[in-house]
Amino acid sequence: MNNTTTIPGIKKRFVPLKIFIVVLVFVGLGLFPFMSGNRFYISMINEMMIYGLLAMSLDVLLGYTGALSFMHNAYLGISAYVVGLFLIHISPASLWMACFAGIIFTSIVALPVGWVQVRTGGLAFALLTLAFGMMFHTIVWKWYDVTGGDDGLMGMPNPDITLFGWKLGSTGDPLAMYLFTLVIAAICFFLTRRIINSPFGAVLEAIRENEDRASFIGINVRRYKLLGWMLACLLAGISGALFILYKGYIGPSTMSAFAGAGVLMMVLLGGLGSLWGAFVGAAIFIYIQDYISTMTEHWEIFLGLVVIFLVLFLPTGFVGLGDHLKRFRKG
Amino acid sequence: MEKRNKILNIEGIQTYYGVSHVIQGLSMYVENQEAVSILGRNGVGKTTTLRTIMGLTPPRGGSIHINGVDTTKAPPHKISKLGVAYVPAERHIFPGLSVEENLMMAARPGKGKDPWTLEKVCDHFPVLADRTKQDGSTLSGGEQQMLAIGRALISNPEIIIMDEPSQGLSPLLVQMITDVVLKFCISSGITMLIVEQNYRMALKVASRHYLMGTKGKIVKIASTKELMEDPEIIQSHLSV
Amino acid sequence: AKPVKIGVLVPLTGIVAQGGLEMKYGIEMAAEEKGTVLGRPIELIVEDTRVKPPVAVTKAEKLVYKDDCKALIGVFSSGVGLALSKNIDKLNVPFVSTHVMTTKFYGLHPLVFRSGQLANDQTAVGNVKGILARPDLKDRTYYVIVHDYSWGHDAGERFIALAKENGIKVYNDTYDKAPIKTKDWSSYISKIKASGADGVYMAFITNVIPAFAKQTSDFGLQGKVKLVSAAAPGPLELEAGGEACHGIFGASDWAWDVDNANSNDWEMRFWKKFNTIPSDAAVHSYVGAMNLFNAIEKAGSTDAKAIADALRGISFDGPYGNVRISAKDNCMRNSAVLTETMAAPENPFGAKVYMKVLKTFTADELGPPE
Amino acid sequence: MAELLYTENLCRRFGGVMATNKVCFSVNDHGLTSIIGPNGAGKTTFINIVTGKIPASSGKIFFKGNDITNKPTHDLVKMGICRTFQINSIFEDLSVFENLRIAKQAKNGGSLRIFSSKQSLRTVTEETWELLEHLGLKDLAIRPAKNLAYGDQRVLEVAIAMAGNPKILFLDEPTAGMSPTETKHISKLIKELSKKICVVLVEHDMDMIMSISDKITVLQYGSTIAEGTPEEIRNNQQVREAYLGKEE
Amino acid sequence: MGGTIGIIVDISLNSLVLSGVFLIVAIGLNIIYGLSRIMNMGHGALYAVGAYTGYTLVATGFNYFVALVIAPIIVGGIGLLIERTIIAPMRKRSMVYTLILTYGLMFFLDGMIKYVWGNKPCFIDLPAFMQGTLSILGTQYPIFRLVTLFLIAGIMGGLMLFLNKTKVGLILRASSTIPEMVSCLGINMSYVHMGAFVLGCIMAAMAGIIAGPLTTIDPLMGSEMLISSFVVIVIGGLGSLRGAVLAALLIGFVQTLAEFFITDLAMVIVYVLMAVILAFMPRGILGEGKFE
Ligand SMILES: Nc1ncnc2c1ncn2[C@@H]1O[C@H](COP(=O)(O)OP(=O)(O)OP(=O)(O)O)[C@@H](O)[C@H]1O
Ligand SMILES: Nc1ncnc2c1ncn2[C@@H]1O[C@H](COP(=O)(O)OP(=O)(O)OP(=O)(O)O)[C@@H](O)[C@H]1O
Ligand SMILES: [Mg+2]
Ligand SMILES: [Mg+2]
Repeated sequence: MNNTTTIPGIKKRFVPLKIFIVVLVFVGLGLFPFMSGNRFYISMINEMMIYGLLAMSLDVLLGYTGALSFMHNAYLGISAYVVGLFLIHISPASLWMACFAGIIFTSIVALPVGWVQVRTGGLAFALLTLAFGMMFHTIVWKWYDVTGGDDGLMGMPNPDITLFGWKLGSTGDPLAMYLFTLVIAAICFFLTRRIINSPFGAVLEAIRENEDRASFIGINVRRYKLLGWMLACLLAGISGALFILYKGYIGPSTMSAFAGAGVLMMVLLGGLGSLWGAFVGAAIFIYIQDYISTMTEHWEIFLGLVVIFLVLFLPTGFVGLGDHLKRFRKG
Repeated sequence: MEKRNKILNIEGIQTYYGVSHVIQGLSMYVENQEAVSILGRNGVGKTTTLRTIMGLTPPRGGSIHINGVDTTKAPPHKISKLGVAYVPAERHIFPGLSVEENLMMAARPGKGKDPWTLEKVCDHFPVLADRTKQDGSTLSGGEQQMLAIGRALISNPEIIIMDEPSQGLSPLLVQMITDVVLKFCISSGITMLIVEQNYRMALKVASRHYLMGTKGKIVKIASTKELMEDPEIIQSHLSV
Repeated sequence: AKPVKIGVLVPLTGIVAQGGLEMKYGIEMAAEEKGTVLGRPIELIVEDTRVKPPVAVTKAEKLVYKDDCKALIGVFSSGVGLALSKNIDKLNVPFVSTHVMTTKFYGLHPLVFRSGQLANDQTAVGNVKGILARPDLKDRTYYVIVHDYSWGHDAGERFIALAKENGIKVYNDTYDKAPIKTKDWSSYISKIKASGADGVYMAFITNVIPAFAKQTSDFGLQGKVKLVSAAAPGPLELEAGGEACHGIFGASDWAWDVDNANSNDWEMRFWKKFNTIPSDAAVHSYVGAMNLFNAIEKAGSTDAKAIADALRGISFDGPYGNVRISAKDNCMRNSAVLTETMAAPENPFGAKVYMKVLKTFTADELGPPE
Repeated sequence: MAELLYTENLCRRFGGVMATNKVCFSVNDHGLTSIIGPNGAGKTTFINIVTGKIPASSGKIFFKGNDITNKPTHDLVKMGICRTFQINSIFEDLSVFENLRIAKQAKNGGSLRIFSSKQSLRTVTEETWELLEHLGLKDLAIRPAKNLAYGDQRVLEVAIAMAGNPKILFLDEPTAGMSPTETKHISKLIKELSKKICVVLVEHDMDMIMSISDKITVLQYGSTIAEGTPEEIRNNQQVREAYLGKEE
Repeated sequence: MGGTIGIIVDISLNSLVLSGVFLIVAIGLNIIYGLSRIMNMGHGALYAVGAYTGYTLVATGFNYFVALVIAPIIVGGIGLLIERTIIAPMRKRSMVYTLILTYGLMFFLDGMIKYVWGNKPCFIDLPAFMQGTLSILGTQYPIFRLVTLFLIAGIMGGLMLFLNKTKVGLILRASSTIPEMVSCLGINMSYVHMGAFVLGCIMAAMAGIIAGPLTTIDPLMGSEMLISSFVVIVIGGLGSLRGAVLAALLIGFVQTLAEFFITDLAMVIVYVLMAVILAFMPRGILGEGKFE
């Protein structure tokens, strides 16, 4: 992640350890449902992974293109709707086709906002995303005939998860869904890591550092920023597909602007700029929110206090302790 | 001649940017109504020294006294109130404020019989007088420099510290600013500490010179006379 | 003995938090009065749904999988209710909704029940009958405005259809849909003024009704334009609105003005316990909870299917009088009252505005036929 | 010999001010042309227009005979028109190496490879090291750019522009704020560079300008008031009045 | 009831009132942002706190106009406390953290409101002379809404005078650009930040009390106003006060008209308008916005 000290020819020595830990966590998570039968925790971890994926894509967006978005959950929602609609109306068994359609459609819908993003950026864009989020929320809410309005999308079938003829199980089966989510999240994680260390990632980093200069070394800044945006929205699309397959339901409230701020909070809790931190952040946030809201009806007070406390005293997030901070954006 | 005292006295300051130790034990002083320059290569810590004096990057060790007051840990606005005015290298003209407003931001009543006022600044810098309503940030580099100096003067300071006032100015303007500095500041009894790359200008303005080596170490203190007589001094102390 | 755990899902934050709180009170009161089922204490575990379906589903999973709740009760909005129903196979516990008004709940799922507030079709019948019975209301033209979510749409549609059948004039067949967040109703009021309608049929979330009434009164329309409501206004909000809220007409399942021994007794118990004006949300949640507890007792076990079977056809003699959950479609056949808000007589709750009962409907009058 | 780049009556207006006024300027494919002029004469503005940072109000710019007026910056850079800024513009949080590597990469292509590693662009890496070596920045390679001393940052600023293998390089006051020693170092560098490519230099340091320029253009109030060799300019009365002042 | 002219009057006045409330909330937000580069997500909640405080004061017997003065002072005090305890330590940190911090603040304040005042909506009782309606060109318009218009105009006028005729205005504009230099001119930036935050909170509270009688006071009033005021300040250009005035008028009118004529899609229209404006005028309608 920390490119500032990358010297060609000198291998980063801590890499094998990191990979080892990541693989260990992966295997541990894979074995978890076989050790604990409690479906609540399986369900909760499943949700953490889905939101972790979403948070990771937001982390890429924030850390690499400098776009602060309060509406990232809207793309999760859009993808979920498309996947759901595809399965309900077009082909109840074509899981992969549905996911593909959802992800592609999400990227297309992401284009116009991305277009605005590359022209505004910064805080103005951040505030705008709140309103854009509300816009998508309102549209989904209003488009009764297609989306089911605030009732949400009903009647999702449970297709089988199959790959090259091999069948994992139905999406209605929590265990199969859990394993499916785990594998997809892991693949996305490694691919994203790969991407940010690629020449393409380097370009995004340069743009984040100094847009003006980037264009004066011959980078088409707007194009790359748009590509970065689309990439992040595509990842959000994947998380959306997982979301609806797992919940069997999607409604407008998942897309509200204030839920979007929650995703941002996950990123910061985990530590900005470290991809796996996003997963940790999502896990912590979901757990804390669930825990506090079960404890007291005045959970908002305590959640607020926890957030304030964490921002004040854990500036680099849980995994970023000691790590140097990626700056959100140059002034 | 009135008795001269050390209006600015720095002892063994240690300044850091984060973990990098930039000034490692710098001591220097400026006497009342004296003009002193700091000369040195890029990155030795001249700007940092000025910022430290101004309270913008407070030192972690050592002490600074201005007019006998300990300002080591004082914030910039307290230091400014002690009569220190700062002309940063970047000039820092407030964009969106007109020339007049830029000056008014700093204006402070003076004690002497002929204090600096808006009129007086405009008298001395006719270029500014023509442009009082113009947005300060659209002035050309040289005009901005004059505005920055004017802004320092209008607060009727006892000490002005200037960072590279000649940077980026055309030869004509360098001459003009040298004249202004020479004529107005020194003659009106303002103490000056000036950082310059343009040694010719520094020699014209200041009477005593600190030659700074890496990490803010003073490698030589010399008077203008010494340097004039032996230009090799600078060469030998400031090149690698 | 090990307690029987019941999961209570109510909104405690968000726009309907007040209603959610009252529901919680009703259910708590029922649990306390019932005390035990199957010789085991009843333990309620309350979770906040935030009126968000995904949150509600997650909370339901937590209640069932982690806390081992044997049944779910509560739920305010149709969206939440439907989302839970969608997941009920997975959860495999009976779910008694006490506040959902959508007609989609009829015969939705063997484990899903509705016992509580009037459903939209029932309210519409009550309101239309009520309007027809009043000479001063019968000939008015009604402007229909609803909160923009599925309950509102459903309520608006049902009223318009029924009104037309019965010759009541409706100004706008395509009723106005106001966002739930609407605080400033001035644009809508201007629209009503411009339309020349002299009646408004409104399907608003209960605690917003007084706000709307107050603003129409600010614009000098009180009395000139009659407000007919598809749901009972929240009693606390009515108090806050004061005189500006006089004259709201509408059918609902209960009001504390209902005068029978069961009801009067219940009111006082509620008042003593919570020191807050008893509302219909509290009553129907109370009744729903009682139905559930009685069904568990009747089933003799906490098995999901057994409880569901017991719930079908169960009846309860409470503040409403005797009401029954239909064995045919799992939904309650309610009795109802037609009310109008006005200055309250002397009363133990210190209320200044109350819903005066004008007429009572039996369950059979409102339908739907079994 | 055909001109590499020339402008025809280039104008730029800011409100009521003509910052650039009918400038006709031309350079050949190598050599060092300097632009001097009083503060606010429009030097930076001129560079900004030619390098595509701001659009021209009127007039045309030709590069190798093609009209390039108001083309986007990144296209101009790809053609070989690079620049430095009066105020440092570098990738502050990146290492010196990465600063140059990314510039090389942008030049050489391969930026759209999203699944391979940065190190896979071999030639980019090699060329970056060569450049670092050439400019004496090798020792600073892994330092974050923002921690460099000002002078080194100025060198880096030039280096980033050079990484794009420019055919024409615009330098906006590269030595501003530099000590005389470093100024000497960088002017040697510039002179060397100008033997291979076309360099356009904006400076206020007359000693430097006069000693290394092949040709000098003088701007005032946005217009060209003189053009010629250093010797001609030094003796031009108008230039002396407007810019140089009385020589001591 | 009321002819076409009456409808036009109705709509215009409704729009002005709505714009006015947007404006005062947005200006408060803009002042804090302009001076301290802090975007306060808790601003909406403070607006709600202001409204509730006003309600409590009126309910305990104070005159509405007295409450209009006292409640902002109380909320200003709360703002001071917030600034000193959690905002000040964040000053050096990047924007994104203050956004999240104040997001937490919003949760906290929203929760506190429910804890203190409960979930039920409240209404502010107005003095007798403000009740009733006035007949204007054939339409009955509530008197207090007209009074509200004058109040808003008064507050804005006072604020503009304060900012333009005192050095405070200069400091405000200068601090938003180069705070370091401002402190070198002898101005205590810490006080400036504090003052800005408190002033912003006072504006939020005033807006709350003004909006109270217009609408209902409920725990959610803040979050919706927050988004509207974000739209206003972004369309007006971040940090631009003149822009905010124009944007507030624009949004107020568009929203009211849309609610009147195409009720169903009113909010979608507002958001689309915003997107279109921003796409073509990224610095807001006056082009004065700051990029951060
Ligand atoms: N914000 C900063 N963070 C970290 N290091 C810094 C920072 N600013 C300056 N430095 C380092 O501190 C040292 C001294 O810098 P300073 O700006 O004081 O030098 P200077 O003598 O004024 O140089 P110049 O003549 O180039 O202006 C340099 O090595 C520089 O790299
Ligand atoms: N964005 C702008 N808006 C308005 N005026 C501008 C703008 N940019 C430049 N100017 C004006 O255009 C003129 C030319 O400015 P320019 O920066 O090109 O001068 P310069 O020759 O580079 O001066 P210097 O030697 O001081 O850098 C100046 O009068 C300046 O005030
Ligand atoms: Mg310096
Ligand atoms: Mg220039």
